[in-house]
Order: sequence, then C-alpha cells, then structure tokens
Amino acid sequence: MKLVVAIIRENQLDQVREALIQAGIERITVSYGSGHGRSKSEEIYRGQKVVPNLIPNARLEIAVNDAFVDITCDAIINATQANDGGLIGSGKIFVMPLEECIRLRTGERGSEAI
Amino acid sequence: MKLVVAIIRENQLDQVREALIQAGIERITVSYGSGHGRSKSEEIYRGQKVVPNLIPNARLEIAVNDAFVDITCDAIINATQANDGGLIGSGKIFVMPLEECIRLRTGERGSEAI
Amino acid sequence: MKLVVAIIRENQLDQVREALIQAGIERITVSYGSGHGRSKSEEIYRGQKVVPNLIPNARLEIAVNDAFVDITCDAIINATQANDGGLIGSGKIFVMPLEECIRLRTGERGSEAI
Amino acid sequence: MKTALRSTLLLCVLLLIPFAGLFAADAPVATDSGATAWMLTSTALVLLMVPGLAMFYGGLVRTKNVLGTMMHSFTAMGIMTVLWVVCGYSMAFGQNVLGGWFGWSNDYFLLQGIDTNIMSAGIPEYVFSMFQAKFAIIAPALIAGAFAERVSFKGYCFFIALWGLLIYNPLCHWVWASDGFLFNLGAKGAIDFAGGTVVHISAGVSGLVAAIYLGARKSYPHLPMRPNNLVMTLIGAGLLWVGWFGFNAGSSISSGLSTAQALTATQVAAAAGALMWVILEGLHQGKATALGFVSGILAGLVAITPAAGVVQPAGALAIGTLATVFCYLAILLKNKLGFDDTLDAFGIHGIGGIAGAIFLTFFIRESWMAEAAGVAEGWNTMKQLGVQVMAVLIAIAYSAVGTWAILFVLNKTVGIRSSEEGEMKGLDSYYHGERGYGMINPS
Amino acid sequence: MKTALRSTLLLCVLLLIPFAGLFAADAPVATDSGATAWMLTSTALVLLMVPGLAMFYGGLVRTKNVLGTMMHSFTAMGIMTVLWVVCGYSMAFGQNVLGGWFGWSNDYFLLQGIDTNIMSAGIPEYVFSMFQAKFAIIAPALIAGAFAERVSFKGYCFFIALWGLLIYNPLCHWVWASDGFLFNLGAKGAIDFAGGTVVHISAGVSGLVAAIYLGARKSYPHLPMRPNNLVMTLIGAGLLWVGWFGFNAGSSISSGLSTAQALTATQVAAAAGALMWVILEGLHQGKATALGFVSGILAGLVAITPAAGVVQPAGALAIGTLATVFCYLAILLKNKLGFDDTLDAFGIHGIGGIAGAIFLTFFIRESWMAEAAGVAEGWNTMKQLGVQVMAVLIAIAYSAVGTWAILFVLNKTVGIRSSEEGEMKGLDSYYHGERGYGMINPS
Amino acid sequence: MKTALRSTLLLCVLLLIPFAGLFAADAPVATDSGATAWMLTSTALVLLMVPGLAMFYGGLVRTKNVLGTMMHSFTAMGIMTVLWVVCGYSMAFGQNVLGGWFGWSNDYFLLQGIDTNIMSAGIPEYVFSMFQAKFAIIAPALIAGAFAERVSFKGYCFFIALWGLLIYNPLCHWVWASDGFLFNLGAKGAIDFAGGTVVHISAGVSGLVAAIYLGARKSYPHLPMRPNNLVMTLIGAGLLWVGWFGFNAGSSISSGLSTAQALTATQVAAAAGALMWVILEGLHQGKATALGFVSGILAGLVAITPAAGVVQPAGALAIGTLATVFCYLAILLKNKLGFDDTLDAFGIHGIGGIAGAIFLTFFIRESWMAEAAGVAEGWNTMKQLGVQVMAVLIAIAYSAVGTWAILFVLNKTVGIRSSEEGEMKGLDSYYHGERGYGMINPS
Ligand SMILES: Nc1ncnc2c1ncn2[C@@H]1O[C@H](COP(=O)(O)OP(=O)(O)O)[C@@H](O)[C@H]1O
Ligand SMILES: Nc1ncnc2c1ncn2[C@@H]1O[C@H](COP(=O)(O)OP(=O)(O)O)[C@@H](O)[C@H]1O
Ligand SMILES: Nc1ncnc2c1ncn2[C@@H]1O[C@H](COP(=O)(O)OP(=O)(O)O)[C@@H](O)[C@H]1O
Repeated sequence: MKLVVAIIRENQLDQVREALIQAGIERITVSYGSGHGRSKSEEIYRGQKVVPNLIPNARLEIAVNDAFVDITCDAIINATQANDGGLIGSGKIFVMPLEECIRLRTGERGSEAI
Repeated sequence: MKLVVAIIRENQLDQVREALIQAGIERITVSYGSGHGRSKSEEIYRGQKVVPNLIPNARLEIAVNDAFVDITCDAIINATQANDGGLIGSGKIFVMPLEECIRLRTGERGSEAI
Repeated sequence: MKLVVAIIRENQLDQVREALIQAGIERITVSYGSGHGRSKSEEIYRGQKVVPNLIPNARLEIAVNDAFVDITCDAIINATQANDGGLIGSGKIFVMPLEECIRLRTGERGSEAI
Repeated sequence: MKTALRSTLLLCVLLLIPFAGLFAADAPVATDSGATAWMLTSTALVLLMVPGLAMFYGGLVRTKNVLGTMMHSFTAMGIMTVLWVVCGYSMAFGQNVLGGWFGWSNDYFLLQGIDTNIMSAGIPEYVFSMFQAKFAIIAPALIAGAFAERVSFKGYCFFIALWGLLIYNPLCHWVWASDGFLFNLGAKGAIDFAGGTVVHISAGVSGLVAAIYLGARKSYPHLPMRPNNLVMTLIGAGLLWVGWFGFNAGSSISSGLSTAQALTATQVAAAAGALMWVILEGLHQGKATALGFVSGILAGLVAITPAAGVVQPAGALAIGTLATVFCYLAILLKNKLGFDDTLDAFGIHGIGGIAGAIFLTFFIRESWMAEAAGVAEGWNTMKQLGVQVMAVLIAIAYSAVGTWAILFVLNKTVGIRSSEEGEMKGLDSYYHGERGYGMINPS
Repeated sequence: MKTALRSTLLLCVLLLIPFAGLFAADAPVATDSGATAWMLTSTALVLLMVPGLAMFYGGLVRTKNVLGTMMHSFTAMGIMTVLWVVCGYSMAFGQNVLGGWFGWSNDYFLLQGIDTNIMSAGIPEYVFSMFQAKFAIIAPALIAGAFAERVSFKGYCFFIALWGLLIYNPLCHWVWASDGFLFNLGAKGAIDFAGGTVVHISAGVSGLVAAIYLGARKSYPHLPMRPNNLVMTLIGAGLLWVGWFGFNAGSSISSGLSTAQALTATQVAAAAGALMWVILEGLHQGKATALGFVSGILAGLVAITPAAGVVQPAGALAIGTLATVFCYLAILLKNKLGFDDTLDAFGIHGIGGIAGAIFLTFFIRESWMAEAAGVAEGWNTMKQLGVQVMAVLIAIAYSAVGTWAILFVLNKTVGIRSSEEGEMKGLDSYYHGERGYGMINPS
Repeated sequence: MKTALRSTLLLCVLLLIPFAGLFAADAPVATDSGATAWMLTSTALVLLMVPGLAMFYGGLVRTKNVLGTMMHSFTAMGIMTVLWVVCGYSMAFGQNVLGGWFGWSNDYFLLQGIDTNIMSAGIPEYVFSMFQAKFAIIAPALIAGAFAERVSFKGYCFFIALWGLLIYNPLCHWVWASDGFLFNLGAKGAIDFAGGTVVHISAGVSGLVAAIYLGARKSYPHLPMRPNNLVMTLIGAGLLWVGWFGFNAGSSISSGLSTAQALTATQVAAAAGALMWVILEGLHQGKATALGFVSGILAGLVAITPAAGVVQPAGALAIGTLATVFCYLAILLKNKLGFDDTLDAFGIHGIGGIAGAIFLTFFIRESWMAEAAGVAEGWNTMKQLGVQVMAVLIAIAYSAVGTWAILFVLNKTVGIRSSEEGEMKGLDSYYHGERGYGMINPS
C-alpha cells in the first residue's frame, strides 16, 4: 500500500477530483496548504503587483493499494496537464510507503481497508 | 518508529484525544481536512437536503515508537466506535514508517525524541 | 528521497523559511495544525489565564534528496534554536522515506523532480 | 407647530401617493428639520443595505468567489450613483417624454437645478434624490444573486449600467412619478409603497431571465456548493433588516404617523416571515436552519415593501407569513426545475415582491379604501386587486423582455458570462487578482 | 416653536419619569417630526444591537456552535416581535390587571387600537411600541450567553417565549408603566432610565439561574474552549456601542436636552469602562486583551443604562469605572466558584446592571434631587438608595424564581438542555444542519 | 415654523463658517428637535466609523496582527473620549489662550458647564461636544494605519493621548473655533467643512512621519505581506461610507439644505473616487481589485470632506475623481521610495485631504464666492486658493513637527516601536495574549 500525497493548484481541485473518480479512486482526504516552489502567482495590492511568497495549494492524500499507484498518479497528471499547458506551478506528487491501513468503523485492516 | 495518521470525524476529536491521553499518548498534531469516502453527511440549504461532496474531517498525526502503534490504533478505534455504532464515515488510520524524529529544542534524535 | 515534516511554532515560520532558503532548500509546503506536546502557551480570557490544550503550529513538508536531509534538518534546528533558547514547545522534525516524486508539469520523476 | 400638524395630516393623505405632488410646490416651503433628519437617516440606512447585501450574498458563494460577489454590490454603489446624478434622476422623476416611456428635465442633469429646492414635504430635494439613488443601487445589486459565481466583471458592470438606464429608470418613472402611468392607474394608483414592483419584482424577474440566459454554473447541480461564510450571511441579513427601516419607513418622505405605520409593518412582517420559514423547515426537514431564518426575514421584508404604507400589524403578520410560504415553495420548485438562480434572487425578491403586491390588497386599511371610494365611486378590493395584478404583470413583462434584450446585446459585444477558466479559478483571483480570506492559508 | 420649547421643558421634567404620562394626552397632539425622527432612528439603532449581540456572542463560542449561538439572538427577533405585537405591548403598557402583576388593554391586542395615536411627546405610539419591542428582544437574547453551547434550539425558543411573557412583560410594567408599582416607589420612583433593571439585571440573573440549572458544559472547566472569532466579537461590540445610543438616548422619548444628556453619559461610561478593564488586566495579567476592552465597553454601557438620564459626565465616568471593577471581580469569582455562565451574561449584565442601579444614587443631578425633595420633603440620597436597592432586589428575586420555574416546567416537557450528542457535534450541525465557516475546509 | 425657516436660512449662512457663532447666543434658544435628531444620528454614524475603520485596517494586516490593529481603533474610542471630556473640548472650543495656541474655558472641564446649554443652532451643546469627540477619536485611529504591525501597545496609547492633546486639539481650535486664526484667514476663512485639514491631513502627515521615524517592518518590502481578510476590509469600507454621512452632513450642525448639500456631495465623490480607482487599475494592471475599489471610496470621501459644504454634485464628481488619481500616484511613488506607510494613511488621507482642500477652490458654489466678495471686495478664486494652500501648509508643518517631537520623547521613555519578538510573534499574542481567528486551527 502506498500513500500518495499530491500538492496541486487550489483551483484544479475539482478537475483532479473528477479525474480520480473516473479512474475509480473515490476515497481521498484534502487539506489546504501554501507552497513555495518555482511557481509564481500574482496578486494586486493597491496598484502594485505582488508576488506572494507562499502560494495557496490544495493537498490531497490518497491511500491506495500498490496496483493503483500508477492509475492514481496518471489521473492526477492528466487532469492537471490538460488544464495547464505546462505553466509553472502545477505541483508535485509524493509517494510514500504505507504499512498499515485501518478502517475505523469495522476494524478491517490492510488493503481491504483502503 | 511509525507515523500514525488518523482521519476522523471532526466532532469526535475530543473523545479521541481523551482516549489517546488515557492510553499515554500525549503528543499529537491535528489539522483540518475534508474527505471523500463512503460516508455521507447532510446539510440543508434553503429547504433542500444537500450532500456535500467533501466532508469536514480532523486529521491527526501521531509519531510513536513501534511498541505504541497498536496502543494508539486501539485507542482511536475504541474511542470512535464507542460513539458511533458502525455509522458510515468513521474514518481511517494510516501507519507509515518513520525514519527519524528530532526534537527541535534539544536536538535529541530517534525514539527519545518522540 | 525523504519527506521531512517539521512541526514548528507558528511564529517561527518566517525565520525557518529564511534559513531553508539560505541552505538552498526552496521548495516547501506549509499548512496549519494545532499540537499537543509538552509545550504550553498562554492566552487570556476575561481576566483568566487560559492554557489552550491545542497550540497552533505550522507544519512544513519538504521533499528532499537524501543528501539534503541533514542540511534541511540542521537549518530548521538552528533557525528555531537561535530564537528560542530552549523554551518548551519548539516542535519536532519527522523524516519519512519517500519512494517517488513526480513533477506534475513535466512528468519528471525521482530525484530530478524534487 | 400648527404647520407641523397640518403638514402631518397632509402627509397622511400623501402617504399612498408616494412622492406625488411633492414637486408641486409653488410657494417657497419651509424646511421641516425633523422630516429632513429622518430622510437623511433613511438615506444612510438604505446605503447600509448595500454592504448588508454584499455580506448576505458574499457569504453564500464559494470561497473563491467571495470578493467577486461582494464587488457586485459595491460596484453598483459606484456606477449607479454616478449614473443617477448624471441622468437617472431626470429619467425617473422628470416630465414624461417619448410618450411616457421615461422622464426628462434638463434641470435635473447633474442635479444642477435642485441645489436649493425644498420640496413640499419640507425636505430639500437633494435628500429625496439621494434617497431614491439608493433604490437605484440596490435593485441591480439584487439581480447579481441570480447569476453569482459565473459572470464576468466587465460584463456585469455594463449590464447594471444598461439595466439601470433602460429598465429601472422607466419603471421607477411609471410607478412613482406624478405623471407615471402606473401611478395613475385606478382610483388611487397601483400601490407600491417602497418599491415592491420597482425594485424587487423587477430585480427578481430580471435575475431569473439572466440566470436562464447565462446558463447554470459548471457542474451545477450535481456538485453541491457550500457557502463559504454563513456567519457573514447572518450578519448581512441583520444589517438588511435595520436598513430596511430606512427603505420602507423612509418612503413616507416624512417623519410622522405614516412613517411609524410603515416601520411597524416592516418589523412585524420580517419577524413573521422568519418564524414561518423555520417552522416550515422544521416540519419539512426536521431542522431549522440559520439560512432559512434569514431567508424568511428577507421574504417578509420584500413582501411588506409595497404594502408597508397601507396595512396594519395584523396584515403585516399575514403578508410576512404568506410570502414565506410562497418563497419556500418557489425555491423547492426551482430546485426541481433545475434553474440555477444561484442565490434565489427570483425565489425571494421576485416571488416575495409579487406575493406582497397581490396580497396587500386584502389587508388595506379601511381609511385608505374609503378615500379611494371617494375618488372613484364603488372602488373595492377586487378592483384594486385588478390594478395590482396589472402593475405586477407590466413590471414582469417589461423587465423580462428588457433584460433579455440587454443580455443579448452584451453577449454579442463585451461578453457577459465569465470564461470557463475564470469560473474554475474563481472570480476573485481571475478578475480581481485577490483572495478573500488570507488567514486560512499560511503566508 | 414656542410649543417646541415648552415641550422640551416638559420633556425635561418627564425625563425621569420615563414614559409616564406619555399616554395621558386627552387633546389631540401634534406630531413632533424631530422627536419622531430620533425615535425612529433609535428604534433602528436598538435593532442593530441584535446582530451586534449575535456577533459578540457568536465570536466567543467554539467554531461548531457559532451559528447556533447567533441564532439565539436572531430567533429572539422573530419570536419576541410577534409576541410583543400580539400581547406583549398590552401586558407591559396596558392597565394594571391581577393586582398589578401585569397590564392589559384590549386596544393593544395586535396593536390595533393605536393605529393613529400620537403620544403627548409628539411621537406616534407605534414608534414607542416598536422601540420598546426592541428591548423585549434584547433581554432574552442576552440570557442566551449564560447557557451558550449547550441548549437545545427548541427548548430555547420555548424558553424565551415564556420568559418574555412571564418575566419581562411584568417587570417592564412595574418599572415603566404609569401605574407600575416600582414606578411609583418613593418620591419620584425607582430610577431606571433605559432598562438597567428591566433588561440587564433581569437578563443577567435569569442567565445565572439558567446556567446553574442546566449545568456546565461537558468538560468545563478542565478543557479550555477557545473563541472562534474574536475579530467578530470586537465588531459586535462596536455595533453594540453604536446601537446603545438608541437604547439610552432613545429612552428619553424626545429629541432634546435630556436626549443629549443621556447620549453623553453613555459615551463617557463606555469609554471609562473599557479603559478601566484594560488597566485592571494590565496590572493583573500583564497583558491588555481585546476581549477585555470590549467587555469593559459592555460593563460601562450596562451600568450607565439605568443612570443615563440623571448623571453628568463626571458621574458617568465614575459609574463606568466602578462597574468594570465589579464585573471584573465578579468574573474572577465565577471562575473560582466554577459556574459555567459561559459568556458572562451575569458577570457583565447582572453585575453591571446592579452596580449602575445602586451607584447612580450618588451621582444624581442636583436639579433632580431638588425636584424629588419638592415631591417628598426631605428626600435625600439615602432614601433614594433605599428605593434603588429595593427595586434591584425585587427584580433579582422575581427573575430568579420565575426563570427557575420556567426551566423546571420546560425541562419536564420539551427539554431544554441539548442532548449530549448535540453538544459534542455542535449546535450548528445538530440543530441547524449547517456549518458557519465553509471556507476553512476545502470543499 | 417661521423660526424654522429663519434658522434654516441662518444656517445656510453659517454653513461655511462651521460652528462659528454657534456659541454666541445670549438669549435662551429653543431646541430644534429635528436638528438635534440629525446631530444625534450623526454622532452615532461617526461612531460607527470607528468599528468600520477597525475592520478596514484589521483586514489588511497579517493574521497575527489583526486584533492588535483593530485595538488601535478601539482604544482610541476609550482614550480620546475620556480626554475629550476632561480637557479636549475645552482646548478645542474654549477661548484663545497662550496666544491662540489652543483654547481653554474652565466651564468645559468635564463638560460641567454645558449641562443645559442649547446652542444657537437649536441643539444641546452636549450633542455638539459628543459629535466633535468622534472626530478626535477618528483622527489618531487613522494614523495607526501608517505604522501598523510594528508598534507597541503601550507606546501607541501614549502616542495617541499626546497627539490628541498637542496636535489635534490646537489644530481643531485654529480651524473651527470662532477665534481660531485659520478660521479667520482671508475673506471667509480657510474652508474646511468637515475636517479635511484637521482630521485627514493632520493624520496623514503624522502617519508618514511616524512611519519613517519607526522604520519599516522587518523584512519589508522583500517579503510580501498578505491581507488576512479582504472581505472584512470591504465591509469596513461600507460602514465607513455610511458613517461618513454623519461626518460630513453632520458637520452642517443642522438638518436642512446645507446638510442635504453635504450629503449629496459625499455620496457623489465617494462613487466617483471608487470608479476612477478601478478604471485606473484596469488600465494599469488589467485587473480591477476590490481593495482598489474601496481605496477609491476612501479617497473620494476624504477629498470631499473639506469641500462638502461648498461644491455642487458636478464639483464633487470632479474632486472625487481627481483625488483618486493623486492618491493612486502617491501610492505608486511610495512603493518606489520604499517608505513603509503600511496601510497608506498618508497615501489616502494625507494626499486625499490635500487634494480636496486645494481643488475645492475651483468648484465653489457661486453664492459662496459672492458672499465672500461681499466681505472682502474683489475676493476671487485665486485669493481663496492662497488661503487654502496656506492652511494646508500650516497643518502639514505643525503636524509633522509635532508628531516628530512626540515620537522622539516617547522613544526615549516608554518606547514606541514593538520589540522584535513582538513583531515576529504578532501583536495579538505578544501584547494581547489572544488570537483573532480561533476557527482556523483545530482546538
Ligand atoms: N520539494 C518539495 N517539497 C515540498 N513541497 C513541494 C516541493 N516541491 C514543490 N512543492 C509544492 O508544490 C507546489 C508547486 O511546486 P512548483 O515548484 O511551483 O511547481 P513546478 O514543479 O511546476 O515548478 C509548491 O507550491 C509547493 O507547495
Ligand atoms: N483511501 C483513502 N485515502 C485517503 N483518505 C481516505 C481514504 N479512505 C478514507 N479516507 C478518509 O476517511 C474519511 C472517512 O472514510 P469513509 O470511507 O467515509 O469511512 P468508512 O470507511 O467508515 O466508510 C473520508 O472522508 C476520507 O477523508
Ligand atoms: N509524537 C508526536 N507526534 C505528533 N506531533 C508531535 C509529537 N511530538 C510533538 N508534536 C508536535 O510538536 C509540537 C511541539 O511539541 P512539544 O512536545 O511541545 O515540544 P518540546 O519537544 O519542545 O517539548 C506539538 O505541539 C505537536 O504539534
């Protein structure tokens, strides 16, 4: 099992979610973060362009069985690239080993519980 | 050492925390997330029942020494089930390997620092 | 590759970020959390000192190549200790294995993509 | 003081001919400092409704659109004020031109001819003009709720400018100017005390037309969209209620009995509407929502707007309650039909305004009916009902057709619907380069 | 204008007999458009206090209860308005019935008999009635602070309805109706200019009783509970201050000297109270909190409420300062004793109201004492103090016992304390099916 | 009513000699309940500007400083009110002392001599005094924007107390007291209807001096600092606009024609300023921001403040537009020069105030110029321009030097800049032990 963490543009959350659902990945956890990478976003403050040093991002956490890692990653990649055309700041995916997963409701463990 | 990440109902945060403290786990980090799983929660918007597609959750991160993983998980499982009776949407626990842990204040490392 | 997760005092975010940038670590993701550890912070509520049981923290996530793990940790340790003098509640660093990293924009993978 | 008494009586008579004859004064009139004080206050109160509306609407949209939605209310303050001063007041309260389509008086251009006018009610004409200006601001700002979250900022600006000029000003002229044709319908005119037809029906109907013309938001309705800040919506509703005292009680253009009657009716209808909504929801859903409560406030306030001058507290109670029932049903129906009238501009303002304009007929003060019967013998409830229905239908037809025409033209020129990218990214970042709540992301 | 002068003088005299004789007019009275204007404005300002209170209280609870807490203020607007119109005004300002327990006049039922009344102060009775209605709204809304975060919505609705009928209306009658017994105590009556006894003491005491009856929140006090939005609390306090001008200065039922005196006292006491609180906190805790500052504003405002008509600025300064000291100590004591008066309804409104009602005795304008001595020879500060203490004790006793009885009955019937599940999940989701701040969670 | 007419005329004449002769009444004057009503209302409206300002400023700083910044406005309500009652009113409106540096009248100490005064305008002197008190609150609260996010709480408290005593009160005396020297400059005095010089220029300039004296925030400008709550800033701007009606229209100290003229000018200038700002931004940046819109509102309101009594709507349109252009440019320049005037107290209030005071000369009503020519033969625009420029320069020089001196002394004693730790941790936790938005962190 792996834990896939994807940091994406906040405003691509909807399309990524749709792509994941289409790919059969229905369970995710989303939180807000702010990031500092190569990307730049501009805001305007009283007639001055401002480049915030932390850019708002959405952070997705998706626990998947090994077989689904690629499906998940591909879904995210496609969804973001389709809408983005290589603009800087699309985000990142991190994949981490996941040793155990427990469904609280039933107590099921392992890949059953994902 | 492991990192235990638990996604629980927002409103069970207090009881989970109490259970953890009773089990001797005092150090945790909590953040907000929203989740999409099998659970449903209902809100009402101008006379219409609405099922939000992301449900507010609390996300706990607990770094523990290996011996405490089960204690931690059991405490969480018991606390949530006790109040829930198998309702859908109780949440999940994910356990990940943790390679290093450093206490910033003292610079201690490893299991001492947990 | 490792994923470094640092939980620091909310108000040390700026100096930690500066220290990281000076150490050559430019890409990070920050989110808010609240923590429960050994630290205490005091707030005042209508003439009464109150010790909130969850203290607001910042949570940094930094994906780095193996060679940079120590650099990153040292930068964080130094930045927090320099301003803190051993006060309780400086926070923690957790290091986790990272199996894969994908840059969404280009599809690059692995240490290139960090 | 005698004069004061006399002018009070006079005003009672004028009450239901709002704004009529106010301009007729030939002899110089003394300023009534009390009436002026209340009209100045009312002007401030109605202005307060604009931030109130911005909060009400702003809290209901998604986080990414909060500033854009609030800007819809705020820009109306800018654009409509300037237009009103330049030509709106003239179009609304000038002499009939083009067969009475709207009014015009060169004097009113830039308000330059009224610098020292005192109206027969004893208030400077400037105050009346500024009070009325606020109505011209509120009306288009209300429409914005219907197509929230998907309108381009530039398109919106052009839309409200044109809408104000072509829909609002003529309607206002018809209903409130002394030579307006709705003002002269039947025995004592179509009753629209404070703008049920002019403001709420026209805005509600225009909103519905615009919502349909623009089409639904992307992924509506299958993706539920959660209000970003119901707390703010509640506060906004509170400010709206307070401001509505200016809206309704100010429309008596006096500070006396008729003002008090209007204020009382307003308070009662708002409370009744709110209670009814939570009762309905309690029965229907098992939970009484905060949004429901404040929607009920609005429904009650909207419905009492045309009626505030002619009904007693018991009537206000009934009108507030009935309006809520109809608005509640209308919104259920809308959800069935699948129109994306995002914040229910039609469901609340359109339906509430119509309900008020119609139902008020059955609760009119006897003294008013007696006077009407004095003017046109045998005048009765049914005849007045006919007048009210006629006025409502005319307002609906005119705003629907006019709005459609404006949208059609704008769509071919500057564009009115936001680009898909703008809708996805959110109005705030796309059109304004800002975000509403910096505090929710570390920075 | 002579009349105006005369009526001003008259009003000065009436000032301390608030609302007395206002109904006595036999001859038809001319409307005073200025006084009416200010009373209309005051009505709007006092209504503004309700959203202000919703913000003040709403910001102090935990995130999960923010809407539920705000709804406590908002539903009071709905329920109390309707009740007031139906029977509250009659119970408060009608003729003594049942030995003076409360009042009743069939005329006042649904306000149908006052449709064209002008009171002797020159304002339409409707305005007075609506102004007073706001007090009947505020009082129960204040109580809600005492048992915030743990009351069932339905139980709360029943509670405020009964409390309004059985506690507020009688008290209001005793203190302000011309045949009320507290109104006729001593030389010139118990001084309660704008509702220190009627509104604040009664609400504060009832709050304390309710807090004790319902019991503390789960895990109080060992689990600290952090305000969800102090920013909103501050804004709410600002609105309360503004609205309090209507509350106090409006209670002169005029627009003249006594109004100005009341407004000045209000401003000064609020400022003094606020400063004193931050000074105390600075000395005691080393930090001056924002919540402390606004609590001090409230303490000062509450304490000056009964006194605003009789004290000069120096007295207001003293009363504001003293009230804060007592409120501060009361809250420390509460924390020691462990009562869960969640938002300090008793600590601020109860104690502040009592402090104001008592201390005002020592700062009464000389002209007032002279007049009182004219009525009852040898009348002096100590005698007035006796009257004040008596009035306070009666208010305390009556509200405490009455509230307890209401709670007892409700507890056996609809239930008043929220279910444990509701308390844990939060009032917002449990009773209203909503959440306050959508923006803090991705959606 | 004749009296009312006469007093209206009188007031028209007095209009541009604001507050002059108001104290001259020998014979007892009748209260004008209407004028009193509006002045009471204005007092409430100007007080509303303080929470409005707290929201405006509070929303623009970083999350960690939100409460501290709002407290700057709130504490001004506490400190300045008390000082004003004790001695401020006396210093501002007493008789010339020390060669006219400021005023003093023992009578005014604690306002004890005005308990029953009615001014010649027919309003109780208390109301005038409280209305003016609000100006003394707003002015220092405006300054706080210039050194936001880096001032110690204690230092700030001392600063505003001294600034009020030494800068504001004298300036207010010069410009508005009947024996003030700026009040008597030229034919009919330097025109400052509602405080362009006294409030805005002095606050703006003092702010700039303070911003420079204290130095920039740590890591300004290389680290961009994001507003924590633009939504709140917008609402605050809305409240400011509403409150400004009291500020400007109230400054007519009447309720009649001149009041109406001031209100109209205010509304028009605010709208024009706001529209111009979004147009400029649209051209310059391609996006029209919400913050830009509300900054334009403020620029327009500030600029019309000195002018509201003398210009017609067309003039107000021009002044609002021009003010925005200059403010916009000033802020661009500031960014170039790198001063850390955090929230642009100088850029908006200083520049806006100067622009208004100067440009108004070209839009003065003809009737006013005619009167001035009656007083001083051959009086013309250019001569008045000279007077205006002179007044502006004196205000700039006096506030700049005085502020610098105060800061110098404070810096050596209690300290004014916050400790580095306080700045880093945030004012909220460091000085107040609180946090603004509990809801954004789980707790
Ligand atoms: N090494 C990293 N560790 C943690 N977060 C990262 C890392 N690299 C990128 N991110 C996150 O991803 C977001 C986008 O990264 P960025 O470098 O701007 O994208 P791109 O790879 O397209 O240039 C950043 O805002 C940050 O939140
Ligand atoms: N595979 C997963 N990856 C990430 N988060 C998950 C996953 N499964 C569940 N979650 C989180 O847990 C929450 C509860 O999951 P859900 O499936 O509704 O519970 P249950 O297992 O009781 O049906 C979800 O809202 C989501 O935030
Ligand atoms: N084992 C842990 N698991 C998760 N979070 C932790 C853990 N230990 C500490 N933290 C986080 O780090 C923060 C600081 O920890 P604390 O124990 O107070 O610091 P110190 O080590 O200086 O005593 C806590 O508020 C919490 O958020």
